[in-house]
Amino acid sequence: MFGEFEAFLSILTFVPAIGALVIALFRFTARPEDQALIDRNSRLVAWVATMVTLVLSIILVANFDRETAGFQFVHEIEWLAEIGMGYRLGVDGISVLFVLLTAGLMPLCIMASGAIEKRVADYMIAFLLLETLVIGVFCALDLVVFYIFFEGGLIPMFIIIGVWGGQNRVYAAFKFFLYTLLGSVLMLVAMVYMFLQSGTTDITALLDYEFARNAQMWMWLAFFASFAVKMPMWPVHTWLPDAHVQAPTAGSVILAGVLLKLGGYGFLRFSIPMFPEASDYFAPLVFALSIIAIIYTSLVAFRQTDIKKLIAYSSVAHMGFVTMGLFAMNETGVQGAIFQMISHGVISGALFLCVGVIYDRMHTREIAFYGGLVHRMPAYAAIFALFTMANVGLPGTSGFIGEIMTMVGAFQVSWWIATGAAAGVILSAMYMLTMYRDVVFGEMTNPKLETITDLNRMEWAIFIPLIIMTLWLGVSSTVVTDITAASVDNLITNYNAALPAPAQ
Amino acid sequence: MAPIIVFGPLLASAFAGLFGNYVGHRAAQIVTTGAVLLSAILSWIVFFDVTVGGNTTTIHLATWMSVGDFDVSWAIKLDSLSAVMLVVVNSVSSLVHIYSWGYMSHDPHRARFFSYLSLFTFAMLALVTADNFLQLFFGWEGVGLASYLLIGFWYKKKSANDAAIKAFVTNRVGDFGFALGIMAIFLVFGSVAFDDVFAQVGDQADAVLSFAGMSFNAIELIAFLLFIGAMGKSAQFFLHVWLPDAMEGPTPVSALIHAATMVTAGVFLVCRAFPIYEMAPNASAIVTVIGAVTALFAATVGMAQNDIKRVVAYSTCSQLGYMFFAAGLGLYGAAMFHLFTHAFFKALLFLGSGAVIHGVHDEQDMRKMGGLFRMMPMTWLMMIIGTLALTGVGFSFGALGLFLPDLGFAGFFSKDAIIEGAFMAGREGVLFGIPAFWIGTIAALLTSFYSWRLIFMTFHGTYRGPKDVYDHAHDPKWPMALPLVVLAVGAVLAGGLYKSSFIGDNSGHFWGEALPAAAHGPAAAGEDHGAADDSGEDTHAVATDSHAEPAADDHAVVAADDHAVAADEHAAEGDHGGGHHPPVWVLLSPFFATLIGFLGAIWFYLINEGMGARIAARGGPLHSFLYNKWYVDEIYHFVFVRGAKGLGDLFWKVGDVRIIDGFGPNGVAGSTLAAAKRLAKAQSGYLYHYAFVMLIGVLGLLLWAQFGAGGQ
Amino acid sequence: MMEIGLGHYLAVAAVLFTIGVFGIFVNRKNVIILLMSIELILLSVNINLVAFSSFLGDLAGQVFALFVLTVAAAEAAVGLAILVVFFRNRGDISVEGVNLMKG
Amino acid sequence: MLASLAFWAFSGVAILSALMVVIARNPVRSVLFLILAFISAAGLFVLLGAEFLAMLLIVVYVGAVAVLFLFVVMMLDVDFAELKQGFLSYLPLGGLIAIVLAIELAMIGMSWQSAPQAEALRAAAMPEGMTNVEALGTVIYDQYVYFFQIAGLVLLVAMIGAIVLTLRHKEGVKRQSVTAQVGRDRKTAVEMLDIKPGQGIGE
Amino acid sequence: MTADMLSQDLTLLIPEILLACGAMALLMLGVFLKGEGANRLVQWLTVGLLAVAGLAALFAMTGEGTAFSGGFIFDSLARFSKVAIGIVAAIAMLLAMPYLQAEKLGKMEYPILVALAAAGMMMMVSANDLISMYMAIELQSLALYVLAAFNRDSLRASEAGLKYFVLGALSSGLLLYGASLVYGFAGATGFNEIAIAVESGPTVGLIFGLVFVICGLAFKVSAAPFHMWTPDVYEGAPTPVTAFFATAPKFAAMILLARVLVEPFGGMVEQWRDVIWILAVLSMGIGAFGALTQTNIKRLMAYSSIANMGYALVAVAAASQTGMWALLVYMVLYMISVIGSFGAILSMRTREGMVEQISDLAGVAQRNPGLGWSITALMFSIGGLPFMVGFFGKFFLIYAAVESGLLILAVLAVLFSVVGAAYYLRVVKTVWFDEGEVEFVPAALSIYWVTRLAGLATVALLPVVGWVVYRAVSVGLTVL
Repeated sequence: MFGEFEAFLSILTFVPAIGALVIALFRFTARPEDQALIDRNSRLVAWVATMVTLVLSIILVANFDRETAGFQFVHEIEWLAEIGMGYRLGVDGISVLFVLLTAGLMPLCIMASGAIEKRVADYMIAFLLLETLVIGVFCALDLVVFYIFFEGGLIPMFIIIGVWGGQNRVYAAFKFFLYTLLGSVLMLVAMVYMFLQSGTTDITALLDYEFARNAQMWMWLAFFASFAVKMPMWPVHTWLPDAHVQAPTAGSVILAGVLLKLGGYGFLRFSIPMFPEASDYFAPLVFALSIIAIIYTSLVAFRQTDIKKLIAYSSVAHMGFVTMGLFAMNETGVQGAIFQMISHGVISGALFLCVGVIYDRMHTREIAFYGGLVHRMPAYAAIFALFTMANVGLPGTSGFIGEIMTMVGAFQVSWWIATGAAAGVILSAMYMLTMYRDVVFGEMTNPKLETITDLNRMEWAIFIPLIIMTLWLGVSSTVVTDITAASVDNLITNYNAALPAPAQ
Repeated sequence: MAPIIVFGPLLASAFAGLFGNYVGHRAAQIVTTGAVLLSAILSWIVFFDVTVGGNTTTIHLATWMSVGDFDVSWAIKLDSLSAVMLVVVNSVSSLVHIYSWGYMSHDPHRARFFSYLSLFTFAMLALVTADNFLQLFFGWEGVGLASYLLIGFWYKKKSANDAAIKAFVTNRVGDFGFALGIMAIFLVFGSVAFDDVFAQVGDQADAVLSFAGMSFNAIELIAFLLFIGAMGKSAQFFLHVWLPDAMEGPTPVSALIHAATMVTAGVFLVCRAFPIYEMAPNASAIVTVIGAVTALFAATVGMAQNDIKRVVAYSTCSQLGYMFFAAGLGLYGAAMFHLFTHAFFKALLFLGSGAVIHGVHDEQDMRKMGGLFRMMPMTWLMMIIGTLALTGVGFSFGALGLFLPDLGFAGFFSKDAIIEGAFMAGREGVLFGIPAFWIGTIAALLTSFYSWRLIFMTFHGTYRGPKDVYDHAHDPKWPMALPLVVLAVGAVLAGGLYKSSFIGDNSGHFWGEALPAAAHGPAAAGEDHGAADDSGEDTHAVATDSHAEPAADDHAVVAADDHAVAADEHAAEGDHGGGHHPPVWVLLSPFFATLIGFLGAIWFYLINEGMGARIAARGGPLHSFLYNKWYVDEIYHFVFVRGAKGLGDLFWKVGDVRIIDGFGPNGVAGSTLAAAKRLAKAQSGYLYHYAFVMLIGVLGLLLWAQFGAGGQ
Repeated sequence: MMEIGLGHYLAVAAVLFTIGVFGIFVNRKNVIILLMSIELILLSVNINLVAFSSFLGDLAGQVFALFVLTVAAAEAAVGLAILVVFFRNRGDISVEGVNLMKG
Repeated sequence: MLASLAFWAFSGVAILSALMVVIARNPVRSVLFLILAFISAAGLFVLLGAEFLAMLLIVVYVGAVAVLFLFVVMMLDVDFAELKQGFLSYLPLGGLIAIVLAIELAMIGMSWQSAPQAEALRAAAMPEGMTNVEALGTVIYDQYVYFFQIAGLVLLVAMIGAIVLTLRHKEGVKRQSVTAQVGRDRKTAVEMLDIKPGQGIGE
Repeated sequence: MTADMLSQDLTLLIPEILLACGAMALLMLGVFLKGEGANRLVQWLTVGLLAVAGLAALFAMTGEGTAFSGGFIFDSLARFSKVAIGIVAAIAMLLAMPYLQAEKLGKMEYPILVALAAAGMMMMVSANDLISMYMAIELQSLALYVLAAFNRDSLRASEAGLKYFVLGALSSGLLLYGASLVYGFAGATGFNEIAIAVESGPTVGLIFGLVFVICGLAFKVSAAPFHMWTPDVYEGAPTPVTAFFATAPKFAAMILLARVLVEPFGGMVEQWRDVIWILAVLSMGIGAFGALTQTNIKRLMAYSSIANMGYALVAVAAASQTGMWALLVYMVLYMISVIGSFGAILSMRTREGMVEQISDLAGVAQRNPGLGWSITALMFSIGGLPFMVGFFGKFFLIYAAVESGLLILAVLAVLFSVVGAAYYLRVVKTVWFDEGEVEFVPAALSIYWVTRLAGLATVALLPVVGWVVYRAVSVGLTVL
């Protein structure tokens, strides 16, 4: 029903931006004494805008044709056609769920931002812009459009971390921005090169274009520089803990839930289909880095004293599964990686929200500060436990599916890799449970905690959808994999076709 | 019906967990207990339907994962194996639920407790009814979760939390192997469904997986990896460390999870995957060895423990060892049989211990008990029954050539079947069969010793704890007593009643497709020849042993050793004899082993009461070694926990902070800033400097243009 | 005495140019001499132009030199005006002191 | 022969005096040496057949620019001796650069060859039978009138610039106002006062 | 030269003539109508004059071609540039007016000098002869020297003027020396003729001459190592003058440099590409690194402009048609961002007067959201970050560089842009993250709107960039 309506995707993408514009209008025109009113209204507008986006993206997914591997809902506007560029949006099975994920997390983020009291309007504007940019990344079907959205997202995130972040926010914001920017600029050069080689920036056309093997190598590396930082992969992960720790709760949620997925999505959209030979060549490198990431960061996570930092490191480890699955280059691996990204988006988002709950009350994230929370906050403890277990990858939660599928996929390539990854699973239990024990269990020894209150209604409302998603995806993974199947299948078929036949 | 069995407890658990605080404890208890009871009743029906009626079915519920060939269902598979497990799980679980009404009656978080219990039941049911490895894994980890939650139920206690984490993480280590095994299965067979996999095992017998330059037989590898999982869950040596600590949980939990059901999941797994193990002699040998070592190890350690529950826990560990070496030797029926009987008597022992603990105000240290049988005779009786069943008291008249039915407690049938089966298997050339037999016999001796030690230290002799506690010691009320009685009945009868079904004549029909025909072969062969039982003999033994001479602890061990040597010679003779039936001495050796252990215990703990304490106080190396559980915990702590912490710190503080950040972002930023400062200094503000730079620039460019690349 | 060719004139101009440059280096304190050095550079340019013009038989060089002279005069006027302003503000014209702004 | 002698003389003087410009201790001397250098250069111009430019150099440079320099040097009462200190510190580097530069440039000069098409490319070939002044006149006002106009603008800017920077309307300085003088009439020039006796003119 | 020819030539010069004659007329007006009101009138009229001149270049029905024996060329490149120069100069003048009034600098000479400098710039972009090139540069430079020192009672301004002048004169000397060598070795001063001479093979003299010329022009665009004046002059000169410096003259000089390199010396690409390469890398590097430690926002802008000129030189080094339009797009987008940024800097006025420390911007986003957002957008745009138009500038020039095979240069450019981003981020950080006390007085309307519109343009122009590019492409087509 919406298939014929071309601009649907563009509208979906820009609804949040329009919301931002609305907020901006009364932000800039209101009198200072109306501050409270502005704050309230911006929250409302932001929530409405994100909800509209969510509804639209649900419609999008509902109308998505699962049988088709190609791009759907394509919206194309001529723009700089002389030099091969155009404004093109579209989704396929690989990207459509990320749109939904983004749209789904955003309203929760807005709701979880009750503790933000200063400059609410700016905050909401930044978040809405971020949503537009991130959705844009997933929808972009043109290199330049992709890059614009991809890098553009840094700006609102920079501001979010820097303005509403913690003590060391400036360092973290800079590190986040420059680190990722440095990774991305090389990709820009590679994109230009691709454009010059193929004469187009149309992603659909580029997917069919065959680059020379040698060029593939360089371009792959350039793209890798960008996506590896974004993922983040070891050893370029160190921005993430800082950024996470300093970002406000909702910022962490988006960062972990959505922004990290850009890297994996980039691999799927560019590196693998466009540079198959290079991907094949460099796959061992990716595997090695993935395994190092899984084990190394898990061990590092084990030693953290800051809850958010711990979860951040755990994110790095979980992203290791994603890269591992992606470069296994079989259906189980790739679909598992996509699933893992979606699931990690939900789970890590939820975990950061869990941290946010106590941070909002106590304004510290030190594990040592807490202990015995379960006495005062049983519901919170239960929910936190659920997501802890999901993060650990307990079967029945969505965390498990991604891990097992990526490992099964990787096992088919080499079982060193799967063994390493599986070892990470042990470690994840170790650090998550230790942290959970120290925060939630035990005697409540800190007198400051005595007045801490359990979840309020808003927090319930935030967590319930996440709980449902975690469990639902955990027992019925086909909800996701059915949508991705056709596109992934196509991707792998093309990939294998592009590789030279093994010399035998 | 089957879905009700499986999902009833889940719904009850969810109800109790989510609404327990609103509807009250009683409602939560009623709902959960009711659901599990219902499950139990239904599972007995299913049990008969399947084992007698032969109606094995697989109910496909939904698709869990479906990616390419990787297709995993939610299903309920009902065959004899799962039916047996259903019965065991649901029966014990419902009894434990009932018991908990009494045991947990003062706990403010009863609803949560019952929710966990039911959740556990659900996970266990999902495990046993799985029709594929992944669902099995789901249940596997699910029971791990429930175990974690229940061990850490008293979350205020740090030790409980630590034990919970230890249990979960150690299990994860096993799961690591299990998961890899599943992956390997998928790689080799292209499916994880039992039927598909087992159908292909024969075809893939020669499949090879290469790994790090070495090639392994795929089936062997898979079998080995799966066994790692089983080791974790069933607390086999190397991965046993969590089980004793798990006693931090409430006692009903120990009974349910850490004795009767969850820990046996490993055995179940090996039996379930028997087609694989059949094709994997080397992996099976490993199973045997690990099982035997565990049986011996746990038994030795059990002798030196003072915590009543820990003793039972080590006993569990040891009995699991029996099951494993049975399974490793191909005696799947015997393993399952022992699993079945063990569930009853070990749950009985645990619940009995719980009753004791409950009766003496949560005191668990046996050194502070003694002479309790006067105050709690019913408990004493139950414990005695449990102990008799555990030590395998009974007599095989067949061994003496008498045509009388064997008489004995449940453990007698199953354990003796294992020991004899081991001997027979060894004689038929199965790897490690004979050593397993000897270890099994020695472990039986030790089992007898520590079991009676427990009884004596707890119920006999003089009371060593605070007076007022003793005065208030009492037998449990009905919600706790009832399960004890039921289990005691099971502990007495389960062996005799089901022997023929599990390992005897009827086993072929009983198991159907679920276990191989051979599984009930070797043990059955010996039994058929009319091995008879005499419970009277046994009671007599108890009576006589109680008057045995006191002896030093080491003497007991030496004695046992001597005995082993002697028995060895006998074995040699037996070998010469050859034949399809175990020699008489083989049939009798468990009996004598048990007897010796019993006498030893009497000597040390009844006749020379306090001797054990003196030995412990002297702290000799052997005692320390046993008391400290072979120092395995310490080694693990040093290697793994400290190692992980050390590595974590190294990676974090050196790797991340100093190297990656130091040379990466911070280093670059630092050197960039330094460069910027130097540059700023060059911008001196002096006009002539500027002119200077310009002219040098001109000159440089000129030279470049003339001699550099531009000037060619 | 050899024949005087274009090269000689150019060499003279080059030397003058160099002296101008040299003057800038060595007179780091006195702005006026800096300006004079620049005048020397312009002079060398003019010699170049005129010499080329003469040897090419083309008037353009001379025209160029003419305009250079004109502009140089204008430049000198502006430059000295700025110098005077600077002197008024500061009280001396030591180049060494001219570093209020740096970094 | 005479021409080459003159060349050596003029160029020698020019170079030496140029050198003196930069190394003289007293800026007044520098200016004077500058003038000498200009005059020598004018001589070279004459040798090259550019009489008009030679005259112009003397008139404009010596007559105007150099005098301006002199004027400023005199006007700005600066302790020049002090300014010369530290003269030598940059000598080695400066000298090195200067020598390298001189060699480079001289080499180029020596390498000159008329471009092959230079003949054809000449924008304003030397007209035959015309004096240098005449010839320049014809091109400047015809072919190069555009440049000439720009030169006018440059001078205008210089004028405006010099004025805006240096002209000061000092308070208390009486200035002539032609319009005011011319526009005087009785009304503005004469005021009738009715003086009360014994009070005088006062506010 | 017949009258016919003259009138034909003159029609090509309409913008310049308008400016020159207009400036002189306004000069008269200013001289004869004294007083503050007259100054303001002259200022407004100059704004109009500049705009009209720019528009005249766009709309005047003149054909394209050369005039005055090839000394002047009016082609699409020149047309495009003149429009840009006229409009930017007008905006710069608009920005200057409130400042001049507040600082009591409102002399009528200021607008006149701006107008004459603009005339010089227009001549620069139309120069087609070494002589006209030199004269145009000098016309522009002399006016700018004076403007730099315009606040003659300020020590800083006069120091800035002095530095600018001395170094400028030196650079003129270098340029001239190069021009004389080119003249001698090519045999002509006209660009067309030089091109013919270059065709027949580069001689050492030509190469040297060209290097000198490049050095002279590099000074004007403040490319390293001829950049040293920039920070000091930017800081010392009155802020509106700096705003002017940073935009139109840079643009004109860059176009002139590109024209000189591409047209007369197009045959010597191999020789000069390396030189430009070095200049570009040095500029990008010094601009990026130099700015990091700055605390004065005008100095920061100076380094930023050094870096940005380095990027522009990347496009020049590409030496292709793509490079030309990349250059044009880049410069136009750069000017939009910079003029807006200077609008923001001019908004930094407290009751005590102008402030120009970056730290004075602390917390602006909170107190003055419009200004805060504008600065954010402008800074990111200058930094070339996506979603701001500045990105397109960078994108196209990288495109041009890669197309010409200058991969290393492209990679260096993007790497330096990351360093550069760090200091733009610092400004944004101050604006957003820091808490500040400095209260600005409300900005004058012109400054307010220039800042806001430029800020908006950096974002909103994104879709319009297509049009700019088409325009630039058509220009580039005729250049080669």
